[in-house]
Amino acid sequence: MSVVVRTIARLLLPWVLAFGGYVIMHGHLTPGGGFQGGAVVASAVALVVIAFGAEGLKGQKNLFSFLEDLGAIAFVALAFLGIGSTFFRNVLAGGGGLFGTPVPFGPNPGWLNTGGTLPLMNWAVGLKVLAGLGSVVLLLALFGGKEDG
Amino acid sequence: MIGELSFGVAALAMVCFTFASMIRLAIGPTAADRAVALDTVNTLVVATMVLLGVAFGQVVLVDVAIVYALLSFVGTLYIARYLGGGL
Amino acid sequence: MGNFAFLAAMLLVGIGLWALVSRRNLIKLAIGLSIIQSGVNLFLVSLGYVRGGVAPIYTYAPPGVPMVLPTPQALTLTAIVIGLATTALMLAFIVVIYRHRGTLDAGKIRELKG
Amino acid sequence: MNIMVHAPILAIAVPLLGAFALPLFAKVHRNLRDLWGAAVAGFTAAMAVALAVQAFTSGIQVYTLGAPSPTDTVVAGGFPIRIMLVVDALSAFMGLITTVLGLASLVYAWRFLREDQGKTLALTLFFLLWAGIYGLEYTGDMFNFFVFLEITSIAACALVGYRTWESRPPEAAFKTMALYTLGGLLVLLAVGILYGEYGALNIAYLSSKIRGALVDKVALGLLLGGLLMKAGTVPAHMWAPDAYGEAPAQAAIVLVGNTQASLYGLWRVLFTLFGGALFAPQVGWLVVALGTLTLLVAVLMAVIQVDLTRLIAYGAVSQIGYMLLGVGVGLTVLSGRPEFGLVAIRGGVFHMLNDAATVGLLFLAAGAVYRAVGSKDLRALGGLGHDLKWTGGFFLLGALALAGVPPLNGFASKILIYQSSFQLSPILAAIAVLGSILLLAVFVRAFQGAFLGPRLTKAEPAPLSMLVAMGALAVLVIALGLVPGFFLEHLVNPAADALWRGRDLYLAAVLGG
Amino acid sequence: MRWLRLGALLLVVGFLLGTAVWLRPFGSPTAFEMDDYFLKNAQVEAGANNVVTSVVFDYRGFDTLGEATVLLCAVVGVAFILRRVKP
Amino acid sequence: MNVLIYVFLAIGATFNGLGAVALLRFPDVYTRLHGATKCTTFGSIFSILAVVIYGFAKGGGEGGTLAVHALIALVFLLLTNPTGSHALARGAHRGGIRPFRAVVDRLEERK
Amino acid sequence: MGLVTGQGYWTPLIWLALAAGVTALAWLFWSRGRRTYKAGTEQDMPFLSGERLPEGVHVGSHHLYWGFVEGLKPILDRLVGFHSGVVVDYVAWTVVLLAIALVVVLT
Amino acid sequence: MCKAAEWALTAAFSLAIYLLLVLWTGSFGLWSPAEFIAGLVLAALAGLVAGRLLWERGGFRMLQPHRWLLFLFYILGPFFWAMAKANLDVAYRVITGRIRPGIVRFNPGLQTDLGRTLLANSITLTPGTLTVDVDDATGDFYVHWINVTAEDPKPEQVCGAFPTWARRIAE
Amino acid sequence: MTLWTVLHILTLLGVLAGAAVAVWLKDLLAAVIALAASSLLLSLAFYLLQAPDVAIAEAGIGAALTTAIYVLAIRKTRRREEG
Repeated sequence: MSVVVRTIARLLLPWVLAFGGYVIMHGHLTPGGGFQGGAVVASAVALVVIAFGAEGLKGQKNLFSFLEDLGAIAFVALAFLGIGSTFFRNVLAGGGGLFGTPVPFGPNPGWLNTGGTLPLMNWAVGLKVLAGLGSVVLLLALFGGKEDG
Repeated sequence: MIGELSFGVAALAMVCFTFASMIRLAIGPTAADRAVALDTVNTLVVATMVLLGVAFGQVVLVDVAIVYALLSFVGTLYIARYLGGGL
Repeated sequence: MGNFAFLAAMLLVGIGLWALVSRRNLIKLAIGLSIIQSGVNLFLVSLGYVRGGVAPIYTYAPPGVPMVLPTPQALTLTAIVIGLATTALMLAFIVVIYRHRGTLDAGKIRELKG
Repeated sequence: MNIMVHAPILAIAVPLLGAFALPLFAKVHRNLRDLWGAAVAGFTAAMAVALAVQAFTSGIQVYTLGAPSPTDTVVAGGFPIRIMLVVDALSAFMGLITTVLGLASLVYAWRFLREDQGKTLALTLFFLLWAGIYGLEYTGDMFNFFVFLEITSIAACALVGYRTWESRPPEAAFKTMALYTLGGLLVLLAVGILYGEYGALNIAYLSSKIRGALVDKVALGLLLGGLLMKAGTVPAHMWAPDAYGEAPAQAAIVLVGNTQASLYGLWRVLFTLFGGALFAPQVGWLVVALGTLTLLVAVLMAVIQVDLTRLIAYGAVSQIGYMLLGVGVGLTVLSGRPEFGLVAIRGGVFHMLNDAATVGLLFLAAGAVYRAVGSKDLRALGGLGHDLKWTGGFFLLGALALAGVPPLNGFASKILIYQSSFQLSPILAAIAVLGSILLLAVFVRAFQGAFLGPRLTKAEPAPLSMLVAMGALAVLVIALGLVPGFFLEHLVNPAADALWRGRDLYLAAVLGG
Repeated sequence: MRWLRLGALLLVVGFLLGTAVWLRPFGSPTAFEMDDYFLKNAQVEAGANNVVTSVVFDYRGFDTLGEATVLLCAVVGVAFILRRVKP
Repeated sequence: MNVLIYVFLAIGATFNGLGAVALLRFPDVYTRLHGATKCTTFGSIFSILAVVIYGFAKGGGEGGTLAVHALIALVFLLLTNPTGSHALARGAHRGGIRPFRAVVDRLEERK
Repeated sequence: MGLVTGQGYWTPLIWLALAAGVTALAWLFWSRGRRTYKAGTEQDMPFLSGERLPEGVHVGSHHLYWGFVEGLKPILDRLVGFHSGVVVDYVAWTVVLLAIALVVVLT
Repeated sequence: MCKAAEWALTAAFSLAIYLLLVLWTGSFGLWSPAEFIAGLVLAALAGLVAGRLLWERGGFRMLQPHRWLLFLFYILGPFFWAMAKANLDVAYRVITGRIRPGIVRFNPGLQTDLGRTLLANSITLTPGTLTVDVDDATGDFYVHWINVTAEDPKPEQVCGAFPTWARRIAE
Repeated sequence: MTLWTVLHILTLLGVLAGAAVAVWLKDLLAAVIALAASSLLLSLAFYLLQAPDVAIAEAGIGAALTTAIYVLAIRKTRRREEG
């Protein structure tokens, strides 16, 4: 693409990343969450692919698959955290501690350190989704490329 | 304070314009015309979403517009690049 | 006409089915399935709507207003990602089929018949 | 922590975890990956078997995900809000079938898959598919059922496209994928309709609420359409020969398990969700008619096949017809509950087990043939019995069993179906017997064409791990044939009872009281 | 054949539209005790302001696990289908 | 304040409508892009500015969040919209679409 | 070990005993057969409808049941026509199945 | 050294964006420690990812504050005015349908990527002009002009004082 | 017929129109563009149904990523629907 698109893509990249992080991190307070934020960040990958070409990201395929497995394992591990009572039990919520600040009922401005395992799961799913969707775009873009048979 | 309804009326106008753009999307002779119509629809929908965020009285809804403004750009770029024969 | 959202969703499903049975192009097939997916998603979300309700988010929510039902939204969220996954895999198959056959016409891709 | 309490979820979550971690282990070392896979598979199988023992001996197992305790199924007010896994005798029975097929597939895949053809990814997909089938069978929630349906669809289709360097497998995979996606969407639509009417997703709770309005009937129709398609019933069975025929052998037998899980979902919908009696006669007749049509059409198509795996695939589709016939007869007479209805359901359910073992054995043998010769075309094969003695023997055994030759297991379940369907209508029994006879002819032809005659090509015998997998299934086939009463009494009867009059127990286990 | 498939299509779509009409009125659910429970208790039980998130990750977390699995399936499947092999 | 919001909303709606009309009336891709980009961007700026004014006037956490997020949406629009148009025009030209009744086409001459 | 089918009774052991008896009978017949049989002469040539087959030819399986397939040709041709290999047709058949299910359920 | 600087600057940029987003969230708003720590972590990651791409070959020219002020002034002043004129112009042409289109070339003599981008986007949003292509090597601008008055125009004829502004801001 | 109902019906009509156009057009790229527009309006419909989570997901996945992978797939195959 032309210099205009490349420059704008460059400029937009921190915005997209910060906004995707915001969407993931505030998933339990505002609309959004792991999937949506992951999709936003994955579209950053798509942006880089379209603006700078897929060849530059060729070496990152392994990284993406690693991150995806990591996210999936983290998600299952967080689900296993509650197996003392049951699988998927939200053991951290409401009990004090880092993510366990209790929330009163009714409209409120929201605090980041609530929600028990939910923010952590958001992160795990976000990691997984961004790596997964990013690598889908990357794989489709790289298929049939120059060296590829 | 101003009534939220006026924002709703403005949003209604935007949706009507979106509909008008959809006509170009349907009849546009070339794919490029349709892509232009898509771009217009994107912008209009972003404006609609911001206005409706006020009209519904929920600030958290504005986040959707931001995502929208960001991501429709990516779609447009893909279409434009394909039109130009790159990719 | 009261149920216009349900009607629109079902019409979307109908348009998708029409695409499936009347077009003979593989990518059109994928597009038709995407449209059905959209219709089903729209149907699910419409099920949760409560007249005059606000989004089920307590951050800065206007007090004293009913909220729409959250479960259909959660289901739709899942369904959307599933739809994307399906679409991606189908397009990958289409690309591979095109590489082997050089065509996207469903009427010509019939090595497996009988 | 009592591990047995958590057995239902461990049987699903552990293979999922195994699949997630498999690529990471593969990056470290191949042997580590194999070790991890074996450990995960062993643990999963142990959990499934233990769960089955528990379900058969001490009744329905309920596991509520995320609740303070696994048995906290309902909140104050008497309605369930969380996803739960409900394992009754039928689910446990299906779990056993899945376990057998999965283990056989894994052992077979050990040497069947080649490293340079993407073994790690194939194993990952296999574990995902396996876990998905378990989830399909154990879940007690409609939307969760849909999610697992999609998992199995996607994983199965990806596995069907294993041989991407050939032109036929991607085509088969795409066709399967299109139909599976459509079926899944129909199921989702039905789930949406049910949710809209009753505001719930739990099968038991929905079942206690459903009153048979027009909208419910549309939902039932959509569920029937989606699940019958996924099971491979005749007007929409065309994906099955393609997918079975082009999939590698180790994937084909898990696909058999997948199909049977869809059938299980159909039984669950018809007998538990819709209360069985509600629409029983005409829906039962629909299932019977489609089953009869399926077995006839599939067998007739099998007569003219020249591709070995495709021929077996048509045979497998015809077996689906027998299962539909058996359970359909039971469904038709469910409201009156005469004795032969239960016998028919037993026959249908028993046939699922027999079909899994037999068709699995046949597919594995055909896979060994393909590996040895590199061709599946019956016109080019011949005389393989000289080199592949064991494989030929296993193939013959499976063929005879599938055709229902008396001492083997196929006959044991088919006779139940014949006799009970005879009491409903003699024509059904006649068509069923005709189907069996034609099937025998088909498989005689296949065996003669592939294994008998002078030696045409030099074939390399199957390696040990593949023979072990086939041997295990062969032992199962012989055991099921020689002592059918034992299996019937301890495995099939509880499962059939769960269909026949187990709905009240199911509802009581979930909703309490 | 052509008429058969057209007739079947019209029949199915007709039934679906009939369902849409005969379903409960849009905007006023009749059975919502489960959702009511979520709206009342999710904030206290799961500690999240966004009820949808608490449904997605807590009450129906298993669905989300399945969905993540579907995504992994699709990604592994795409990598599997588009992989380079030497037959 | 109220008057300002009304005026801004009216300007925004007018220019957005103008963009839609331009999209329908102009003869070819490039001229349509002219209308679509300029008018809708300008109109959206005013619409969003109305929201921003409303948010700041409302004050408090809610209004502030509204205003800032609307501003961020505006920034994204200003960054992406002309770039998208430029990419589309470039793609269209490379794809072989010639400007309608062009008196001069230097880009074509370059090739 | 056996199983009750509602009208009858089936156990494979009886069948096995019967099979053993038949085998014994067959062996009896075989043992009293012609003594002049010699392996390797033309006596063990395959006999197929009176045709003398050349050595080393395999009767392909697709040649079996030729008459049967010919007789059923109208039906089989129509069935093969249904399995047309076009994915759109398959989807259409699924829709037809769905329509059938809906009609049956709603009656 | 340069890499570390890029990383740090990108991280700071991302942190600023993040804090802008959460300005009024929570009971403490911007100064909630939780938000701040989360923003730091996020910014570090974003810097790691975007740091390589954000900066144009080690040019930290845009860090000088007077350029920001100029940019702000430019956006609010001449640019906004030109944009308003542009819209009236388009309105006029929509109503009358009087157009004389063409693609012209001119060279404003800008060197940096950012300057070219700024000028291109300004041109796109202002009267009667639309950037179609920018030549990477020579810096030629190809502009679709809706009312061609000169076939080989000077930059001033097409876009007024914008090149000067772009040079002042970005070079 | 309140204001919201009118808005809602208009949006849904837009979605239906986009979907119908996507099926109708022979040019696959144009069909994908129409699908993207339909998806965008569907996101607006979700927004009107007070489902911002779903709207974000649909915008992110339907507008950007689905378009991207469709365009990539068309790029690897062909653009015209033959026959």
